[in-house]
Amino acid sequence: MTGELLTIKDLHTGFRIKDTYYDAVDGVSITLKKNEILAIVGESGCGKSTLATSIIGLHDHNKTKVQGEISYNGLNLALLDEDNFNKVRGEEIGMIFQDPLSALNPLMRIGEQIEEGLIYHTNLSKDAREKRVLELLSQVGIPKPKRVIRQFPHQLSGGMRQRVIIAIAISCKPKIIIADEPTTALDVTIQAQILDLLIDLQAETGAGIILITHDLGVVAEVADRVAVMYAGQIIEEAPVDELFSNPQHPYTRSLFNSIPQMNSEDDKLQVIQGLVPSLVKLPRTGCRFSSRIPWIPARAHEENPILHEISPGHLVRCTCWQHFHFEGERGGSFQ
Amino acid sequence: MSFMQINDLHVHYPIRGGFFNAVVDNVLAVDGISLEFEKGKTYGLVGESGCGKSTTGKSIIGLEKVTSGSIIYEGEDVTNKSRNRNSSFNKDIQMIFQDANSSLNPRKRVQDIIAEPIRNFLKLSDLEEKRKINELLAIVGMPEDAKLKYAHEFSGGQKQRIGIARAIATNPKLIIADEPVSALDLSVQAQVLNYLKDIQKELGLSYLFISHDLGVVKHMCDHISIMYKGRFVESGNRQDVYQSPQHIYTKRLLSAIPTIEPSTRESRKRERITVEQNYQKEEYQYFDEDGRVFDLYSLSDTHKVAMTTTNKEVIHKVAMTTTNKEVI
Amino acid sequence: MWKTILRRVLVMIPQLFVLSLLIFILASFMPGDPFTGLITPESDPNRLEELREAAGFYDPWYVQYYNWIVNAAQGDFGKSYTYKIAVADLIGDRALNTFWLSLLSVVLLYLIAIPLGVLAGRYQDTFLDKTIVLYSFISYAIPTFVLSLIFLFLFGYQFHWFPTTGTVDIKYDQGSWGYIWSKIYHMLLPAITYAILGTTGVIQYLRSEIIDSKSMDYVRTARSKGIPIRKVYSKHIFRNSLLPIAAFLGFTITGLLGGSIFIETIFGYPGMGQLFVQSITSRDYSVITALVLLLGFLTLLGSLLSDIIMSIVDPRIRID
Amino acid sequence: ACKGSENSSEGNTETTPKETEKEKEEKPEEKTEEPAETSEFPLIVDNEGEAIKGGTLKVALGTDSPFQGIFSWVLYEDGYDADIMAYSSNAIFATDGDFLVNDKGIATLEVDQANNKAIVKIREGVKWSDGEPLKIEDLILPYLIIGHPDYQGIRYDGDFQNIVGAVEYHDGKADTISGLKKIDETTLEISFQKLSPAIFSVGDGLWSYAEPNHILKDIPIGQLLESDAVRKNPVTLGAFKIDKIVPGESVQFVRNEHYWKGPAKLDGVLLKAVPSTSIAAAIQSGEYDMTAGSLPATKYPEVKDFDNITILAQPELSYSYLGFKLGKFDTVNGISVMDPNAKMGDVKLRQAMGYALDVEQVNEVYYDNLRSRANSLIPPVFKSFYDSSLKGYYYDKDKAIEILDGAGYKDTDGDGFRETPKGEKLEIKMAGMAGDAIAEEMAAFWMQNWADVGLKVVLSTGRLIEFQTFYDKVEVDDPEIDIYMAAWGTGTNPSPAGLYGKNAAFNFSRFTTPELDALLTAIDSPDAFDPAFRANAFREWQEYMEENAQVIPTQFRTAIYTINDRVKHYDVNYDTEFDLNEVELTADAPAKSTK
Amino acid sequence: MSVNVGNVKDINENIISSPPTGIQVIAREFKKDKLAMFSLIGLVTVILGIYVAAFFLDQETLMKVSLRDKFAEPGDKFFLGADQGGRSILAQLILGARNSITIALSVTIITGIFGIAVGLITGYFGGLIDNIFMRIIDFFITIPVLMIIIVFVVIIPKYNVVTFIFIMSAFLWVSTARLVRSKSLTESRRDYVNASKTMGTGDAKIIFTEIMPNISSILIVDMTLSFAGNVGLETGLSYLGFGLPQSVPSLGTLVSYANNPLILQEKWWVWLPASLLILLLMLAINYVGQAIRRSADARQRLG
Ligand SMILES: Nc1ncnc2c1ncn2[C@@H]1O[C@H](COP(=O)(O)OP(=O)(O)OP(=O)(O)O)[C@@H](O)[C@H]1O
Ligand SMILES: Nc1ncnc2c1ncn2[C@@H]1O[C@H](COP(=O)(O)OP(=O)(O)OP(=O)(O)O)[C@@H](O)[C@H]1O
Ligand SMILES: [Mg+2]
Ligand SMILES: [Mg+2]
Repeated sequence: MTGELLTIKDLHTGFRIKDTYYDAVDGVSITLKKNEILAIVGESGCGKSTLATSIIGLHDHNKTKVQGEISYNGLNLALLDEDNFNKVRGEEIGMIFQDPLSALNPLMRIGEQIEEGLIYHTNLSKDAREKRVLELLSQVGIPKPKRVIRQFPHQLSGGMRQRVIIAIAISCKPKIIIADEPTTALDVTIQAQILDLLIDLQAETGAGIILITHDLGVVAEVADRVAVMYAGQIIEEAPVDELFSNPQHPYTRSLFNSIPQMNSEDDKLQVIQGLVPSLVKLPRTGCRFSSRIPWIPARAHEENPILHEISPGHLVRCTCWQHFHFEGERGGSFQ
Repeated sequence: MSFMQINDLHVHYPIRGGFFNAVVDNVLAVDGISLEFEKGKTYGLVGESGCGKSTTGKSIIGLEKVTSGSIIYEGEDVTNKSRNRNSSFNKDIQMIFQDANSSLNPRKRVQDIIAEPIRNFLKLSDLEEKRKINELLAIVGMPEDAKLKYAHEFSGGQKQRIGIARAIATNPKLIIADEPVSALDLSVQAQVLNYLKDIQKELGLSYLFISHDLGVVKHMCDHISIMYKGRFVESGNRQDVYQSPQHIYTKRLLSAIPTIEPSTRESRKRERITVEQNYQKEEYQYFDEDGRVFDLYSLSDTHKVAMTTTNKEVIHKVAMTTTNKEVI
Repeated sequence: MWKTILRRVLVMIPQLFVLSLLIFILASFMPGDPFTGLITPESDPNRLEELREAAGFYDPWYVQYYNWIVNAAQGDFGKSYTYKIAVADLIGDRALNTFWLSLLSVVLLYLIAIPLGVLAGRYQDTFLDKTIVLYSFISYAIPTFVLSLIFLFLFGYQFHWFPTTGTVDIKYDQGSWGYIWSKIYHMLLPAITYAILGTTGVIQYLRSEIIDSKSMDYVRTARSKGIPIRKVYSKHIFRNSLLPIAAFLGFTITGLLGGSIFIETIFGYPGMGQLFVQSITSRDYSVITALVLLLGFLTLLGSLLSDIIMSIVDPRIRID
Repeated sequence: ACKGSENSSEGNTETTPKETEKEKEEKPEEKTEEPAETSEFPLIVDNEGEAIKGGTLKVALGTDSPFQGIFSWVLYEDGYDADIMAYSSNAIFATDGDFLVNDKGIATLEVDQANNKAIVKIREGVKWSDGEPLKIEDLILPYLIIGHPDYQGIRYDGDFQNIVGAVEYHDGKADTISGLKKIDETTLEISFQKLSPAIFSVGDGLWSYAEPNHILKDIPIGQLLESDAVRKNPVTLGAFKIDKIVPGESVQFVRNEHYWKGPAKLDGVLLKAVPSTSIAAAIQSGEYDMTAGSLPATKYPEVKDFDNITILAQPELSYSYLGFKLGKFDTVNGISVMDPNAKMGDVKLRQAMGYALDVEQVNEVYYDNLRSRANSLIPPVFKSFYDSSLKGYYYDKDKAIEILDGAGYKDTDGDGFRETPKGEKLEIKMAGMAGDAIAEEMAAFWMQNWADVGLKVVLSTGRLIEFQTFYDKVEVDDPEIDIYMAAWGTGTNPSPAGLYGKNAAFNFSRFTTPELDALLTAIDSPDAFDPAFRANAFREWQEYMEENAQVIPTQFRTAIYTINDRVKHYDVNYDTEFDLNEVELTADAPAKSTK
Repeated sequence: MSVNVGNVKDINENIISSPPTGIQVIAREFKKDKLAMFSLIGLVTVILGIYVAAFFLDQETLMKVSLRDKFAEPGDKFFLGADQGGRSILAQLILGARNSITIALSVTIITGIFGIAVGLITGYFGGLIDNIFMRIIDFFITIPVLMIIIVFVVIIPKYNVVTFIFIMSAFLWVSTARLVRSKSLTESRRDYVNASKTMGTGDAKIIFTEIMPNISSILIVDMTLSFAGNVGLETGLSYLGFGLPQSVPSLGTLVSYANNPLILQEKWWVWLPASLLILLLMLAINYVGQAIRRSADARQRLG
């Protein structure tokens, strides 16, 4: 496909714990296209942030091992050294972080912090850089940008700070933006504004956005395509409409059922039994979700679950989806 | 009949400064709210961060000093009463905290955590105490062997359930739940919410359910109050608030909630923008010069909304005439 | 800001008042007095009594205190019994000596400690880090006077690298460049010793600050901008880690002033610490009282200075 | 006593007990043979080599605190200042080996015993260091300063009041001291209330220094102490004059071209304060030619091996002693009152304690015999007064035991310590002075010595007492103190009246008897102008003191001086006429020790 | 509202089964850090050894001076030589270490107890109590401690180990109190304290059974460091001549012999062993303290 910006193939990212590496991202393959917002959802600890930091190379090299292929523009980012990565980072890939309170250097003025990336990735003059900073600030919807560039982070509200962080991420017009839970720390009204801003920005710049979140509502608002992660793997991937109207993997379906629906008067919410296994105890073979749906017989699972394309663009891991039913309900029959 | 009333509650935090570190100003964290609790009902408190939700909850249970207003429990004024083991109020009002992690003493075993209120409020023998603990663990769906573990050995949801077990140990009438699920993942959140509902049914509890997630509140609550800068802008039952929001702030809040229907996102965005524009335009009518919310007036038995500049005058006139009449 | 400073200064007054009362009472409990030191078979005991009487040593302590505080409030701290000059003049010179010594020590201390702390923090848990930490522990553990004496004998008397006593070479005229250099040169050895002994705190603090800063979110943000790692260190990590230390400057200086007793005694450097020990032995009450007060005042000033620096370097803290 | 030669009273951690005398002006005649050990050290040094022209003598002042810098003989209090002023001395009298004024100085003394008058005549042509001639007014001025109501020093004392008219002047009733009379441009007559033989060693109120009237006359007495004329550029009569001062640290002297004995050969003297801990290293590394004043005896082991110096030694005018508290001072009447029941009241006990002390071993081990066992309360330097025939108390353990046994001190309860003859427990509390580098060891050793003869001695307050506190306690007859170890400097006038008389506040033992008072009076009586009478009076007194043992002398002291090998000639003899203007150097820099 | 609470911690918590800041964590930290382990074992052995050995030594006889043995070199008669008074250095080293450690330990414990109590109470209650104590602490901060201690040493008539300990303690509790207060302040705002309050647990119980155990690591670190500091202070005061009397052996007195250049240069056996002992003690304490500190801070933990 021509629109592909970023192709990740069989990515493994492992953390060293007591001298062994445990993969927090365990064989993820996914592509990001131009003009697209790709949402990655999943529970806490499933490896979303690890995936993001692997792409942008911000992991701790002493404790982390990244294997596989992250190809961007003919480069395998997974093999890039620090210096070369710095040419990609910021310039080609921008990142937006979760916590706007701590993601800005408290001792630097807003203007400086935005300008920093420009110094290294452009050869704009000082004046030109300042113009660009002002432009960026108004682009992300900050009123009175002239004043804001002289202010310090603590003088801004959470929403404003998140906008500044977005401005930093897009300062060099990157082709890819990775947003790791950009709105989790914000109030709903502000969240809505920030999400709208992201959509507008994308429409303008045509960048591909990877949006990491655990909030399906957010996904529904902005994403074009969704990948659902569980225990380091992608277990389902589909265009957003398809996924929301036709979720297939037992995990995805359970998630949907556990949302307190705005308009459902249901007394009971669906609960997923058991716990997300910790990184060290993660089963490395078989269907990783099987322990949490024990009523589905083992033979319904694949031995080495792979992603099956069940309709164009809709991928589901493991065959268990075909036999899944909620506990207590009657399920489909085995073929 | 309500068993507890909160009348015109104010909680102010002093801001110190100036020459001898004197109190120069106050943060009006809670600025005149009233609430009534009935048996077996859940009361929701929603609002943006910093609007005073937690302060409300904490001052009701006595963790914050009430500046003015009163808390009447079963006819008795319990405002700012120092907490002690013997008062029935203290036994009957319990709390679940937002951060399950920090609300459990990391140095204590689960059984000691749960036993704390039992030892303080109920005079039980060791055996009875043990039985009670087992019983409580069973109610929140935890295995018995959890007793000997430490809090950090549990997942977030389990921790929250331990917190719940502790809160219900003394058979309270009201539990103040301060964002009990906002730190939890979806599926775990579902678990906890289910337990809360089950227990309520079983024990006939009331909840003051504090949250910023309108979806959760809607799922849980019978009566909902929307809070803004220490005051209520609107309160009513589920229907009132979600179907016919009156105050501009409520409308804005509702419009901002994402739904899980991707197909409607375009229209919702448009709607959101209109609401926002309206908000910018009409804001002044809903708040006084200091940005303070006006007093509430009743739309129906259940539904109360903060006044606007226009209807404030109307009502004021009405009040004037009625009092005048009486005088005459 | 000026208001806050003014307020802090005003709050100091009662504190210093209590301190002065305390030290005054303590001093009056000290056995002996400045005239005991004049006992010789040739001295006339009656004359000593007369002098004691005249100095007011037989008044009740509160009368003495009243007289003292009234004068002190007007800037007159009495006369040194040993040096026969106004306490203010005596201490003024010594305090200045100590101040310059402390200042030079602080400069050297930071020159040594900052690179070491930064390296240790940046290369955490490496051999380099461990060596630096070991060094810092040793410099903490070694008794001040042992190191001082060794340095003095080695670099002073053995190698003749540094002058061994005094503050300045007599051959220079006051105010000339040679004079200034000579002063610095005389301070150098004690200052180096002092600096080496004092580095522990700064190294440890800086090291853990840097380790903390490294994992801060804003560092991640900075790195995500794609700027070179050395820039990330210099503009984000170092700067943010150094600021709290810069803010400690006030405290550090007063800390050094207070700890100057050992160094000054060993290096024969006429400063406050040495004066104090000497005044204690000669029961020079007026000097003892004034010195304790001065140091108390400087401590307060140091903490005020620290707060001011803090509010200047850290935009989050504003004193208004 | 001679007030001009004030002893060192600095209260610091200096290692010699504080009341030790530091005498330097007087360099009298031939030295005594006793004690023998001192003779191992020379008094004079001559070094080989061609003298260089000029040169600067480098002097280290061993002190742990900056010197005070009061360069005036009437005002200074600190011995270090005296050490410094020695290089630019204002003394007008010269004295002989018995510390008696002779005619070798600027001024001569004539005593008119019958009329209680002294006549002081000055040489003609003597000039101050600024070229102004020395006048009689310059001799009168110091009296007017000391007697002045604004004068705050200690020299306005009983002796001074002996001058006719001094009290009236001090009380403001007179404009001047009536007893001082300028006879002519070179003669001053001084009238005293009474005279004693001490007048010959510049006692009885006679003052031995001149002050430059032409400089000081315009400065109010109350402000003298702060004046530049005292602190910065004093005008002097000595071989050198002060050129430059870094306060508290160093002094640079240059040759006084107007010196009456002729200009010095050296260009000048550079004196620096050096901490006592590093003084030995400083001497070793050749930074200095000598020390100002003597080197503490405890430093001797540190310097004895250096091969760049010659060590000179000179007996000190002081003695250490063991005192016994036998009464209290009645402050109302100003007299000592003996307590018949005093714990140390038994003279046998006191004597035994004296014999029990192995001072000899301490002297040998710690002082390299720079201190010797004292047999008398008069240092041997005072050849005519010192009674060398006295046996004194020497180490004899058996004798001590014998005396104690005989006096009825027996160990009745078997704890190893003797009880009193009445059978009561005997615990003797000793006050010792802290400060000396070996004070602790010595105190411990003394107590062991006594324990060896069965006496239990413990430290008052449980530890050695620091100088100020020590005298504070001893002075007020603290009940915690039964015995005390201290030292006295005698000054040049060894008259003991001020230390052992009935109404002497410094009679710390509080021992007093009519016999003693009679003996003391005899020493200073008009009869004593007869040297033989006086010598005899001293002798009798010494014997009486030995007998009663209320104070037992323990050590005589020797002062040592280290002179660098480049100093051509130096002399610490009391009686030769060596003067600083003769000093020459043989090299540009002091020699270094190879050890 | 963060969903993700300390990833690294999660891992730890799932592996072990003990309170996350308890003794076990400290123990684990020591197992990981060989140097700290070695230091701890060394420290315990040395201290125990010193106390046991000192128990069998008789201070009075050992402190008997024997002039002829002045500065005897290490050898047969005296294993580590003798000092100026001809007393065995080895015996003095043992007794001195015992005395110094006892002093430092007593001061640490006294200041610890007082400082911790004050800090906990003021931090927990806040308000008026806090205000009063903060004023007192503010005042103490103005006091130049070293100087005042010296003044006290001069004043106290009966000056011995006990009074020395009390003088030092009187001025050294402040920093502990300050530290504990700030920790107690943050800890008191944590929800488990609130929870205990709402459940009717008494204030004293909350302070001492809930808050204190939770800041125990910091307390231990503070105590180890103040122990090290107190050893240093004792040594320094002895050097200046305001420490213990020489007849009471202490490390400080031994080291202060170095003040005499002759001893410093030629009689190394007098001062060097004590200096080395101090050095090693301090090093060990610091390494132990460092390990404990790491265990209190999840970010820096090794294991
Ligand atoms: N630096 C690290 N060292 C060791 N393990 C780590 C590290 N960072 C993360 N992990 C583990 O890797 C797994 C994936 O973590 P990650 O942060 O990617 O999850 P996430 O999906 O982003 O969760 P959240 O929604 O909470 O942010 C988790 O089990 C986590 O505990
Ligand atoms: N101890 C305090 N001192 C001063 N101000 C306080 C204190 N506690 C809370 N406040 C202020 O009171 C206001 C209400 O705080 P509160 O914690 O009740 O808000 P909230 O609605 O619970 O917010 P959140 O959703 O963030 O929990 C806030 O502005 C807060 O800054
Ligand atoms: Mg994450
Ligand atoms: Mg809250």
